[in-house]
Amino acid sequence: MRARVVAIGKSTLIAVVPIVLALVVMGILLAALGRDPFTFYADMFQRGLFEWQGFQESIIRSAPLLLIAAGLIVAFRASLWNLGGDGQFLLGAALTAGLAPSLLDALGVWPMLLITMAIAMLVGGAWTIIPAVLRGRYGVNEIITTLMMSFIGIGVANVLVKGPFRTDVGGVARTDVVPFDERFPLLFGTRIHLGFVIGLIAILAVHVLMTRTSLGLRMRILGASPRAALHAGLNPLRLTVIAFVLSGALIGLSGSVEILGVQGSFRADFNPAYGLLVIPLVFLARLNAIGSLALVIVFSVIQIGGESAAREADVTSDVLLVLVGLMLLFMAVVEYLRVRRGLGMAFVPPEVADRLRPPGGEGGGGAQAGEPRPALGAEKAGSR
Amino acid sequence: MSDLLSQDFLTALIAGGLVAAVPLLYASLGELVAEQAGVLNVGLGGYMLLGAFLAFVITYNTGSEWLGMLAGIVAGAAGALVMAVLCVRMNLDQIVIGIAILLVAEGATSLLHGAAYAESRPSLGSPSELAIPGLKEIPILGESLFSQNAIVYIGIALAFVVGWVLKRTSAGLSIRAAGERPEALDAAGVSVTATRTWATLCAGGLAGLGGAYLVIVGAGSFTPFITQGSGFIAIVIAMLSRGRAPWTIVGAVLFGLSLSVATALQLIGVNIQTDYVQMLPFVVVIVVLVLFARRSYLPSALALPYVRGEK
Amino acid sequence: GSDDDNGGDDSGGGSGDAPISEFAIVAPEKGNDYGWNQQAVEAATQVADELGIEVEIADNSGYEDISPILRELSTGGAEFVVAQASGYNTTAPDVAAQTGVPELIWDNPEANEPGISANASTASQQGAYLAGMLAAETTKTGKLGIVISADDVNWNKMSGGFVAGARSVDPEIEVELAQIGQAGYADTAGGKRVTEAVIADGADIVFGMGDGSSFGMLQAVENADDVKFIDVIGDKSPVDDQGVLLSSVLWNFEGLYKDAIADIGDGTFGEEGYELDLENGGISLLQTDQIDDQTWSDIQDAKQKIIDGDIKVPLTEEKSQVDALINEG
Amino acid sequence: MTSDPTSAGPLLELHGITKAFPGVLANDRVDLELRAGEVHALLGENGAGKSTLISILSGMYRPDAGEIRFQGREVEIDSPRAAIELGIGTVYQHLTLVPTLSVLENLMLGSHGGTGRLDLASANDRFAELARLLGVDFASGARAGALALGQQQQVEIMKALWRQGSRVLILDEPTSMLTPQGYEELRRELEHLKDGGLAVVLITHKLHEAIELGDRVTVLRAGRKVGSLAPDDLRGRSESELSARIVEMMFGEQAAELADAVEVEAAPAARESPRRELGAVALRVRDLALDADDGVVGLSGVGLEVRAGEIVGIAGVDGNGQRELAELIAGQRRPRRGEVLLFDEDVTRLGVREREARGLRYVTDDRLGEGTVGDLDVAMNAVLKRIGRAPFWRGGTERREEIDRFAEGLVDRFDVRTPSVQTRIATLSGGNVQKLLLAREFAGEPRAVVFNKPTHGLDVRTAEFVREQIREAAGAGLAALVISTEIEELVDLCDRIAVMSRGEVTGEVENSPGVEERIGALMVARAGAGVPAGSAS
Ligand SMILES: Nc1ncnc2c1ncn2[C@@H]1O[C@H](COP(=O)(O)OP(=O)(O)OP(=O)(O)O)[C@@H](O)[C@H]1O
Ligand SMILES: Nc1ncnc2c1ncn2[C@@H]1O[C@H](COP(=O)(O)OP(=O)(O)OP(=O)(O)O)[C@@H](O)[C@H]1O
Ligand SMILES: [Mg+2]
Ligand SMILES: [Mg+2]
Repeated sequence: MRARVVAIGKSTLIAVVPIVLALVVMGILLAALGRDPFTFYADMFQRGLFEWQGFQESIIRSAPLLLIAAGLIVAFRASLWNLGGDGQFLLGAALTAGLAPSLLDALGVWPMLLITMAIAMLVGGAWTIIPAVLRGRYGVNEIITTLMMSFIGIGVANVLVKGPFRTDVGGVARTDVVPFDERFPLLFGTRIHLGFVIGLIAILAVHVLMTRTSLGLRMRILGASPRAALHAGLNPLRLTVIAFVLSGALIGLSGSVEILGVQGSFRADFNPAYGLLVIPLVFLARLNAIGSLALVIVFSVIQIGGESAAREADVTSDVLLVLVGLMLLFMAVVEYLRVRRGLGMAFVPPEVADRLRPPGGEGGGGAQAGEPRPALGAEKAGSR
Repeated sequence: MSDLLSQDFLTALIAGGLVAAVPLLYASLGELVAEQAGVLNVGLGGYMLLGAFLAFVITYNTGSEWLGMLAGIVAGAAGALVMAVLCVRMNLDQIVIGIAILLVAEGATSLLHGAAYAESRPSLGSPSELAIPGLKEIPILGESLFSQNAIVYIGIALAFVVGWVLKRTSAGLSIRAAGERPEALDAAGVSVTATRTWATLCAGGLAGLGGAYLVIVGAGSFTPFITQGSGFIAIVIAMLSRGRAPWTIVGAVLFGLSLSVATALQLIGVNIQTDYVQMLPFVVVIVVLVLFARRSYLPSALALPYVRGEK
Repeated sequence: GSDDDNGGDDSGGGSGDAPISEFAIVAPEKGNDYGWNQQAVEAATQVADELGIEVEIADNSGYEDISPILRELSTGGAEFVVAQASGYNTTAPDVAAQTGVPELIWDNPEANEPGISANASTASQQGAYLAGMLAAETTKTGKLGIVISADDVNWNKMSGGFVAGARSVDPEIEVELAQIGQAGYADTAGGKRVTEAVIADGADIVFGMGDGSSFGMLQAVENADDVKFIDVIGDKSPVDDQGVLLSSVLWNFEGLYKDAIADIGDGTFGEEGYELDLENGGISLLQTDQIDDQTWSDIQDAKQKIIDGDIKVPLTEEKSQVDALINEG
Repeated sequence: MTSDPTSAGPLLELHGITKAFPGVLANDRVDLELRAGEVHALLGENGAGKSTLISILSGMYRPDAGEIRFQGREVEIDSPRAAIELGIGTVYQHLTLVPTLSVLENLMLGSHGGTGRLDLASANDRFAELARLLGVDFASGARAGALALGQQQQVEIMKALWRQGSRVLILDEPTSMLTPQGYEELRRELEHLKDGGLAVVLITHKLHEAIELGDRVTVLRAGRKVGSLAPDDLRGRSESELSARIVEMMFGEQAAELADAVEVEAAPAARESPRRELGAVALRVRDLALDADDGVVGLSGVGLEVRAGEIVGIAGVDGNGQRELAELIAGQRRPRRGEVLLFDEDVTRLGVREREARGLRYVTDDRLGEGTVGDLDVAMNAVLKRIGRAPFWRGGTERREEIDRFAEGLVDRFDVRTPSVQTRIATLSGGNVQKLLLAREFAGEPRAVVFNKPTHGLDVRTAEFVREQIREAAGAGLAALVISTEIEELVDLCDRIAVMSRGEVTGEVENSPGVEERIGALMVARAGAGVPAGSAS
């Protein structure tokens, strides 16, 4: 009992320390800018966490991020660097927004929701096929190809919304708006929409997939050692395509959720670049789905609360970029110290941490003990 | 519409493309060195921004472009120093730290610019040119290619120098080994940490210089987020160069000129959406990769920390 | 940074006649851009001062997910919200409908909804027409350049007006247009590069539209010999140390905000939209000492004719319409 | 450096060296002394701590306790650089070449300490000098990764000798990949170096090498030094006598069981193997061809057959297409031409899993890189080739108890030394990983198994255990194809031996006394060029 309390206390401490450090450094910066850091933080947590309305906003913001995290985990676990999330996200969003109005007219709300989500997943997945095949068959590095496909995807989304999907209404190029009542239903009288549940299910499903199923294990093996995968009779091309398409589909779905839950329409040049924010989060959670869930929510709170606090303090919201950057830095540093000292896992509850711990891993053994660490090289060049 | 053959016009287009290419050239050249040593700098755009901002401040206050460029190098290298300490020495995750550096650099330069220069919006004036006599007299090409700021020539020469250093010197050998099989370098008695640290600083300094060029010559002033995601394009160029430094010239010029081509098409009355033109280089590269797919080679130990004796 | 308390306790504070005690404005970028955002923030502050009411300013709010901010402001005391970006024009009506706090939006004529949302737009082509006249009378090379940072409705409208104005002076005049990129609003280097190309192609007057990128355009103009710049929305005179700023098509949002607030008081808000134009002073052409008196009086004549309806300024919301107009010449 | 080796004091002394890894005491108060002009052989079973000890000497690991004296002076070797500066050159057990660099570049790596321009001319001279000395047959410009393992090992040795003026040379299992000729070269070279006053540490699992080359022998067991033989002890005794003593030191009282193994080591000769019943042709490959590619040896017209109950060996210098042949049989590669038949069924177009389900198995020689996934635990590695199959997975989800139970069975039967089946496999010693691989491939109903260098790097006892398993399985009707670079082993094990050279089978011989010379001849021959091919078939 006592030990348990100590353990929980310790891991909470570890989760909290980097945030506190970042807040302190940021506080000094705010003070240098002539702002009161205490008021700033009080506002931030008040709005993002403690105030019911604001907390709902945080949860709403986390919905697309959870889906992106789920998608990234699948790819990264298989050592596939899907850095093209923005393109996949925007294509999913553009197709959803572009097709939703006419589907709504023709078929009604639910069929529209389901069909647009399916299409977003298809297009997000399809957008990864070229990188997947080039990687799986010819070993072409996927960082380059996914980044380039992402730039192309962003362009295509814009071309679509300026062309076929463009509304007749004058003004900025955008799609017709899906009326608020005909988007995702809201949950239990809150503002939180169905998209959050979808995000939650996705990330939990990815957790089960990667830790409990044979397909997940196959992908992890491919990630850890492509040569071992070949030797064990796995089909690297097939697995690469499966992992990539799944990843792209989840990220495409995220775009759909953003439209059906929040935006209602897609505007030319819309690009929230969520991918860049989520990538470090899933790495800090060591590609673990549950840890990513916790981190995504923390960061949503900071974003929502921070926007408000920045306005109250009359500083531009650029301070949030600095704050988030500092938090990532400190989290990484604390994680490093944790691994060195063999402390508990940082961002997950201790009982979960126990289950996640690599079987037989002896505390130390480097930051990635038990987690296959993606290597960037096409394949670790063996001795021959 | 426009007179396509107007000499001034072509000169301006080629020169514009080159000016757009130079920041990419420096940044990708630096990144190439770091990648060869096993360090992936996702925060490359951050180094560029830091370099851009400090170069702007120094040039504006001293009036000296050269001091500004130097400041750009220092600022970019300072960003890379954080990367080197955290990722090379402490073996933290390169992707996480890289993104963190990018975010901090974006936020901090924007805040500082807002605090100091948003009201006055100073500009740096017309950059100097270091013309190459004789060559400059060649029509069109002469004006555009040989009447550029000296940094352009230095960049092009540097690409070849870096190529030579990587291939023909002990330092280059160490860098390549650090990215490919750091344990071999360690066993040979060369410090992997030192090698990677220098390579990372090199990426920072060069990217910072690229940023400096962007504000001093490219834009003539600093605006927040001025690098516009060119850090990622530079990473792509570095990777596509597959370790051969002179290829960064090709990559950077391809991307730079594609911007000029977009302008040129509009001015001669070809009304094509800029979306298409700007997608073009990426589409071309993807098509080339699909048609002539070959193992694109990245160093095996890229983005992996090295811990001596780890099993 | 104003106080976030409910307006209840100080509603009577400054003026008894203002229909509301607090309003808010959300703008996408920083309020010091010598352009759209600065004009909006300054106008809002001015209106609040005049009416003796509070204003909450949320600049630099970005374009991406604006609903949390709009909802927070709507539920946090503001009785009226200005959603000062055309990119907000689909989300803001939703938030207004949910919270019951009226919102002013841009460039979405469909969204007028009594008590909920009203649309604002500009007849900025009218001001650009005058700028075109000015350019045509000032040019020595007979070639004018237009540089836009993106395919933006307002930029398209003004480009069309500019071409028409210039042709009204000299039907043969050459005009060429170049766009920096899909969303090059902040691409300063791109602004400079494209403007340099336009100048090299012979233009000696550049009509430039773009937020941060317009500082790059200005740079290119400064670096060239005998080239003048016509800006839009704001007044960059304070930063024009080289004296290349010929004029600017100014937008003034003050009257617009005041009208909207008055309409809220009258209960007519949302019944129809608002428009900035030459007549209501929302659009005007900046007079600088670069403009000679004769030209200026020609411009004033034309201005009156536009107000009277004697001159019809074409409306070109799409870039293709602008291109067509240019090619007519 | 022409001091009289016997009169001088030790060049290098280790005292009380202790080094612990999590859960393992790899070195426990070990003493060792090296003298100029002597070869000090270091022996011990797999996992005894030999590599750890020399890694401390070469600056890779820092000891937890103990001291190192160099010429009587206490020194601190805290990095490989410090070791190199003392004149200690090391050939590590796991090769440390940079595969993308050329041989010459690998040799020059760090050699000048500086950062300046590479002196290619003098480097090429030095290469030529060492190449003559070691009898190497590759060019200095060859890409290191494209060389055969044996050649890579030669490069490693060159690297250790590269710096002139080395005082100590450490060789961790340098002969594991060398051909008999290569070994001869090495032996001559060591003599030469000893005369030059160099002190050499030689780690090997081959007792005859230790006895032949060593002037002094030290044996480690479980991290402790359990005994040593001084030059006086070695002189004037027969090899078998010495072997017996060493084996006893290495394995203690159980040593008696190993008499056979020792004999294989000490006196390589065909032994009387009990004749097994041969069944139908189990595995047949016909006319297999493969295109050469970077790092891949091309094959042309390879044909072989193995009957049920038969053990067929493939001899040849490493890197002559053996691995490619094995991968073609296993289904990891597609041939350009030719076919693979399993009990007359054409499996050429089937994948690894289908072949495996039909009883065709492959024990790879790359235990860590290919055979196992280092970050997974022992149990998962035990079912690596059965992922998704009942009873270990049901409905796609994993059934951990079933997997653990199965793995525990394998661990018991093959005596895999591991703390538990949940231990990360990368922390196991090489021999134990190999046992697990064998256990995995023997499980179920194997009908034909390809063994690629099954005893490479294993200590005598484990190696003998592995051979015994193969014999037993063949006795029970398995068709075994054993690839090995060690002729003695093949002679000991096989019924028939085929020889591969440059991607071709240059001949096949029935195992009979005196077969070694014929194999030797075939190893350098080309198919159909004079040597009577397939004298037995
Ligand atoms: N980096 C490490 N981390 C954890 N354990 C290790 C590490 N290196 C070695 N060990 C353990 O230390 C022990 C000694 O290993 P070492 O490599 O020295 O054995 P060895 O005598 O060289 O064996 P072999 O003959 O197989 O090469 C083994 O139990 C091994 O598992
Ligand atoms: N060799 C393989 N390589 C990659 N993915 C595979 C492989 N085998 C199966 N999968 C994927 O995993 C999923 C689950 O497969 P399942 O466990 O049913 O294997 P299976 O193909 O039926 O194997 P077996 O033939 O051994 O029964 C399959 O639907 C497929 O998508
Ligand atoms: Mg060893
Ligand atoms: Mg099945």
